[in-house]
Amino acid sequence: MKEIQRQSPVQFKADAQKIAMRDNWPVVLEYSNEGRGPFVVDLTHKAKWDLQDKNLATHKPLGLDIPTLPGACAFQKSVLINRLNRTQCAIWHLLADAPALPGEPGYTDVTESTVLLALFGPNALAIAEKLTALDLMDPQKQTPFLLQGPFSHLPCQVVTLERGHGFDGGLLLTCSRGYARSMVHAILDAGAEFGLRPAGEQRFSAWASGLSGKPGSAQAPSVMHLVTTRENL
Amino acid sequence: MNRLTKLPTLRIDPSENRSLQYKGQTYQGVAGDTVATALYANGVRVFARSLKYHRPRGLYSLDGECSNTCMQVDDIPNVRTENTLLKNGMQVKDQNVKGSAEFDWMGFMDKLDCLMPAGFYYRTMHKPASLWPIAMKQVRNAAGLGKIAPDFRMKGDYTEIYPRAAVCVIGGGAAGMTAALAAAESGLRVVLLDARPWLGGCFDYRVSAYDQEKALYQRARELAKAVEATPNIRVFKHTAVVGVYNNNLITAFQVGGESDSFNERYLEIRATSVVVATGCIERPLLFENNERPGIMQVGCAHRLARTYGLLPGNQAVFSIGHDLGLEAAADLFDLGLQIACVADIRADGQDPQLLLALTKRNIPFLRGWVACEAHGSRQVEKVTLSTIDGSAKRQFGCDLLVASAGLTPITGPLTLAQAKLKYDMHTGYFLPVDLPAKTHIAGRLTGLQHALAIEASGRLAGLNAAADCGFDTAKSAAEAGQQLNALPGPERGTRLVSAPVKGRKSFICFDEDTTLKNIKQAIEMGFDVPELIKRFTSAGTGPGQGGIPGHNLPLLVSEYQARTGAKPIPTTVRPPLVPTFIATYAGANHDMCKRTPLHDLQKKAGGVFRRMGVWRRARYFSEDFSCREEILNVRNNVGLLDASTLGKFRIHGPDALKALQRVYVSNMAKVAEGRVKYSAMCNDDGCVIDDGVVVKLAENDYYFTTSTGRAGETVEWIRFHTRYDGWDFHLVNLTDAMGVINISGPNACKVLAKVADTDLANEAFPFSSYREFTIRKKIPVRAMRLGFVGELSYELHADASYMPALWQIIEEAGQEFGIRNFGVEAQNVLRLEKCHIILGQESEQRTNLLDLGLGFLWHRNKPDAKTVGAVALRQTEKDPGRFRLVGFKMEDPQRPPRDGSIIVDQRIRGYVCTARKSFTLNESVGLALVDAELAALGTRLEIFEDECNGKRLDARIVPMPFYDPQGERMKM
Amino acid sequence: MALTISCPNCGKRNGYEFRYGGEDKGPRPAEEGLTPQSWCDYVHMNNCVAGIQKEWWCHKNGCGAWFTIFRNTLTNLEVEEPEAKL
Amino acid sequence: MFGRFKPLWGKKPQLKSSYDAVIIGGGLHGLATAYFLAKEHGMNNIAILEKRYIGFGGAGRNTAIVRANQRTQENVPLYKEALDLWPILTKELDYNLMFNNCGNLNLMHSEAAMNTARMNVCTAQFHGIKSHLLDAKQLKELEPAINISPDITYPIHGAMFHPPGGVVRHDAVVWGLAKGAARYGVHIHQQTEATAIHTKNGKITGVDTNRGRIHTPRVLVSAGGYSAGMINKMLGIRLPISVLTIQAMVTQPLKPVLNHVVSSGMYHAYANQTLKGEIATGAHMDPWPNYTTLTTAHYIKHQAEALSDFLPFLRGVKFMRTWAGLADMTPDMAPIIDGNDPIDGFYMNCGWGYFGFKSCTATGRYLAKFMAGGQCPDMLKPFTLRRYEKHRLMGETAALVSYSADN
Repeated sequence: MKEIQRQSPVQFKADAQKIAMRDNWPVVLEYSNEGRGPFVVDLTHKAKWDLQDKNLATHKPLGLDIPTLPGACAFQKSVLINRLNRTQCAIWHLLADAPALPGEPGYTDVTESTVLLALFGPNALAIAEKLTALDLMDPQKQTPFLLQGPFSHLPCQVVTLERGHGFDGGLLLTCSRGYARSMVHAILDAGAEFGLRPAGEQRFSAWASGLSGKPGSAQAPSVMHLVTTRENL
Repeated sequence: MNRLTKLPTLRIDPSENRSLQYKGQTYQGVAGDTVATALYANGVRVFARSLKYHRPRGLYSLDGECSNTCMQVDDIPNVRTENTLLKNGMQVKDQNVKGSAEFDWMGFMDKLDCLMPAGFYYRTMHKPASLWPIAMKQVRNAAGLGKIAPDFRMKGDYTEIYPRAAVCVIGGGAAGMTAALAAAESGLRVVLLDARPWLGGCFDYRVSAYDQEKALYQRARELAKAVEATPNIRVFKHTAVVGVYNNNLITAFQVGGESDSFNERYLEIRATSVVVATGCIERPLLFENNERPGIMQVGCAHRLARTYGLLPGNQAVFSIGHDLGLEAAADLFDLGLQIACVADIRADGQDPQLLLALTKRNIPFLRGWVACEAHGSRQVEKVTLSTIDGSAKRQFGCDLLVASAGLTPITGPLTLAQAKLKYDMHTGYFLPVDLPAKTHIAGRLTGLQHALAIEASGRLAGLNAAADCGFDTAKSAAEAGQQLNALPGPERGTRLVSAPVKGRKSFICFDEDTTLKNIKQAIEMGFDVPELIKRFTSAGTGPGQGGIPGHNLPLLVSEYQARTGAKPIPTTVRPPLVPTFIATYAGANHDMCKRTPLHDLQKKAGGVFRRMGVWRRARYFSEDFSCREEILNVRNNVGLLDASTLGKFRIHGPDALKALQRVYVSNMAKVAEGRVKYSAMCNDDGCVIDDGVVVKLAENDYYFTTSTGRAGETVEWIRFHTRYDGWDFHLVNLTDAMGVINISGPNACKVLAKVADTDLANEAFPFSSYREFTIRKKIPVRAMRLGFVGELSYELHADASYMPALWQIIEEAGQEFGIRNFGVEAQNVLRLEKCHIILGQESEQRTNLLDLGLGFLWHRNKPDAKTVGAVALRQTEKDPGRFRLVGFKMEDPQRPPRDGSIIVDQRIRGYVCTARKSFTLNESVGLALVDAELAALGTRLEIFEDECNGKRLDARIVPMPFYDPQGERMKM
Repeated sequence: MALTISCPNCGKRNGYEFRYGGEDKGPRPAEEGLTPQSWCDYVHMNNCVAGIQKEWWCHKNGCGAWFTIFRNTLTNLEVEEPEAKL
Repeated sequence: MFGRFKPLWGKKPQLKSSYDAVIIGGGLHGLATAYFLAKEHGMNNIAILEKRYIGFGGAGRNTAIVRANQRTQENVPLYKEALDLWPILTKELDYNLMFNNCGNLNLMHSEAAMNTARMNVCTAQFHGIKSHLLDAKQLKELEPAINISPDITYPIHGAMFHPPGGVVRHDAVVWGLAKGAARYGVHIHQQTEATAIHTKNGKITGVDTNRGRIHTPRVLVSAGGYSAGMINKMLGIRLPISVLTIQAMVTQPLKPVLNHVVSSGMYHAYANQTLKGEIATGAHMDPWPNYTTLTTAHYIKHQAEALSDFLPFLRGVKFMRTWAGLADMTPDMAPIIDGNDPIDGFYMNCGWGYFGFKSCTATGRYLAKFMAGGQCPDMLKPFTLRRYEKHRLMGETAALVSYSADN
């Protein structure tokens, strides 16, 4: 009988050139004819953890600090930590295999809850502008930063990882896994005019590893003001 | 027609041809032409016929403020050809005509105006009553301008973008461009929008001097160059603003050029600050036959020549009320137009330079005169001019009458932004008295006419807008303010609306054929506010969006009511400011729906899919929608159902149990590890909103499921009902993370035993228990023994990514036991036989837990939990006047009633929730909600089905469940 | 109108990202002593204020938080304080 | 033929210091109640107080759609009577209300929806009202513009067809009723705002207006979306109402192309062609209370997206104008019509949500009976306010009620 494999909800119509098997995930490392960008990469297989605790500050996942303000992100070593609210953060293992889920009850493995897509390269942010009113290019925020809101009508977590010249740059995006096909269709449709093509994990790693370790943004002045003035959450 | 091909102001490229088809002929235009200018170049003067009177209509303005040049282009109706760029091969047709625009058989309607005073249709055609249906048909056919086919499909690409801006400038004339440049000095993101395909506004076509070195058009091009060279200014040309909403949300649409990837695209811009620099349009002059082809506004005539290289006529008369009219007369004269006379409404106040220019050219000039009647049937041939008081008259032959009463600012964006407008006696404009927060105005809109003042006002507005975004521009703004104050201020405007006429054929609204006389009639009938007059006479409700009557109507009403001292009150402007294609508003319009991890496998297996909530699910697995084979296979062998859409959640944290006690009606403290607890959630009326199972994973750590429809709202629901409590618990939505396979039927255990790495014996894994194990040593699953369909049944929850593999493993293992898929409908029948309810099917808004017979789930002794719904349940417990859920059998076993049929005696006593022919029982059975007094066992029910022709179906209430009443099969 | 709502986590956003959760009516009353009238009053009845009211919102398409704001129902604008000038 | 142009609802009346009844709100329900009070009960010493001008509120901002295929037997007879009244009133008022009984098509997007609709259909047929289900093919034959392709967000499975329904010119109803009421002597006071309602010993005694005090033993508040706030403010009675904005829009005028009122619950949209040729469309509400009557960018786009799917020819048509009105929603989508409880002489008629237009004539007629005799007619009894504390919601919508208004 066939080997047991996992399957991503994203199936690009492109020729996979190189595939690696990782924890039963067939991971496409490279597609033929990926072009010069912009690129869209399926990262659904990347491990994602949800951490919720009233006292989030007492946690140091993998020894890393959790950013303190909602909307702030920290991309350190191979891990991106996004602060979601007062009691919750998301931990995405972007560049290396994840270790076992920590035993504390606050952690949940949510790898399979969402589809994770990277959209980057020339005009990547112009593609996003066709799909969301979220300000992914907010000049008052330092990359990486997180926005939780609608993207192509669906509630998403969107992280601007890089903002380059004009509309160049890149972002990560998650939405409910069941929407994967609709979301990918919408992104490819919006990106067609810019030559958007699917790319393999290698392309993502090459881009993202250049960004890891940069100082994370802690400045989100408008948000900070609100957090300190509101009692209800 | 010969083009003026050498003018430096042209926006056409005479060297590049474009052609269109009209009336079976090919007409040649050039690149940059609009459809209407191309037709005009070919001698077309009558473009359309009017709505009611079928009067001939021609080119009047060039910005689409009326329906005069609306035509059918490429099967699309009501296209404003005067500002639609010509593309090669366009198919153009005239509309609302019998015959053609030139020769319309319906032209006689123009003589019938006495039969059609204001609101005539409310007073006619209803007597006798039998007349109305016939008359209505005629009314329908007569109404409407363009024609569209019901199977029409729009071609091309329509898309959308959501640009962000610190400052959004509306209007790309000199003021707007200056404002954009000033705002951009701070490095802010600036967006500049202009409705025309180029920047430049009213400077663009004018050759008058800007300063000693340059003409106005040169200055406009200079500014445009500076704007386009500024990287933080984003320019959207050919982009009309359609909506302005509070907190500075601007919507607009952009028309794609020949090299754009889109035909049109919708823009939604959230800006911090807004500058409105939309300039002015002309205020139409009212006189008899004021809309005859050959009559046009000043800007139209001027731009036809300067922008499109078309001399608008041969012999002209001007009847104008502002200096732009004088300027145009002199310039058009120089370009070759003969001018019989220029009549100016104003008694004084003209720019002496311009008067001198007319004198130099020997153009006769009449001060305080106005056009009072145009003559000629299809085109103007002669004009009667009179003094303002009508005391003297003169006639002039002409083929062009340039007519304009004055200017009126384009305040649409401001009124949409909630600015209050007030009539300003000096300019004669409706001007904002209170600007909304972070909104600024600049340019001609404010009454300024002097070029330098226009620019200075733009700069000031731009700097103030930057200040809204947090930049300190106080110093430069003060300087700009001083500069502006030193320049000439707003100019005096004209107030005259109509020439001294009775107004039977003086049209205040071209689109709706509303005359001066109609307005007077409406006022006499008690409609004394402009807004009511608008409703009663339709003035301003046509495709021109009130562009023609917008200013004149309130002036006229106040003039007519002068004795009451009424001030002119502007009518309401509504979005979209410019008519906009539904295709454009719709944009990309992607269908966003959820698919389960097993979608493709089920599709391959012949699944017939239906949209259910946010999901697409396989409802059937054959074309036999009774699902006989699917059902019997579950009862006799084993079936496989994709139940991945179930809501799935983890709740953890010190107060997790408290939260569950709040929302679930049962005592959740009793959930034991390794067991599955079925319970329900109610709303505060006691109505059941959800049911599902809860599993305890550890202390204050639970896994629970919800129905498919509730999954999206569950987190929100639990947080809402605990929002005042400050409890410490956390929710994780795992709905999409886990797929669910339901394997049901007498052979279920045998199939699963082949692949599961655990002991499935009844003692090891009994009914209603929960286990975790692996499949084939690799796939971890959470398994529950449940019995929704009434058979031995396992529900396997596993990582979504493993679902296809898991499905195939089980399918393969089950082959020898006759395994096959079943869909949602088969499940529906199976559970019906078992009388297991589906919320929303066996319940509705009025159905509470007790009505459904689920009272056993309710734990009444936890008042401290303040369980949602408990109070209402207690209060309704003894109410006899409620519905009850009952099971029934049909007297005719072959004939189930259709779902939704009602149960009646003299009145309606309930309805059938679900009923089916049961292949298992060879009976027709169903569940119904009926008045409690009918709910006793054995009661006969009369069922009233649709199209029953008076024949009722008979049923009898029987014990539930119908199938396997002892529940042995689930537990075997 | 384009309502914006300030989410304590995400900042000012388009109102359509949120779900309105009703007038602020205070904590759930204790069950003891409730009459059908008093319970109905808590569950169903509204003040329908033409002016500023305190109300609940959920950032359903964003972070999912429930929170309260003050809003003027006559202008649809969020206001800082209940006493703010109209 | 038309004679002189005279004021339609008479010359401006003087505000008297005493009336037998005062009706607050010069909308459809207020005008209809006054008309029937005067015509059928001989009560013509009546004042209508209208803050703006008659028809300013919901009367001028509604779908103009009429139908009688409601869901429950408590509602159906009332709407049926209202539907039957249009031609009668046209004659009685000698004013063409332009009733176009083109029929209503309610699109169904699944088997389950067809079953839910069957309950409405059966209820209608049981009451002798024409209504039946169509499958997709029959639907397409009846209304060729509808897209029955399976490749849209909510593929169309069939429809509920209600032939006697249609569209009535709403402005004409306002003006016609005003004309009729004025003819019987009713005083219509425009630009007159009620500022307080006075009671003594549990009885109504009078109304304050910006033009002076009126003594009266009877007050009806039928001020549409403004009712609930007003009743709370003036009398301290809270109602289970949320006041939301509902938007509508029209396209440019077209020659006849759409022959029925077409609506879809899934798409939250209806569309019909007016006699002027415009396609009028709209449907759901902005789900937060407000009194702005402002339109939103979100909504017009949503509407375009929906129409693009089920009436795709409209993609080639342009939206021309959009506006908003108030809808006072109750949790069970049925109105509150009550009187003499808890204040003698105080009547209210509100909470109509988006059904206020279709029902106005019959409701006005029964309410007139109520106010003239003091006894609630059987037809109106189910609409009592007390149904909420008895947990007996009307079930006019099958959907489950939760905490907010948009569920």
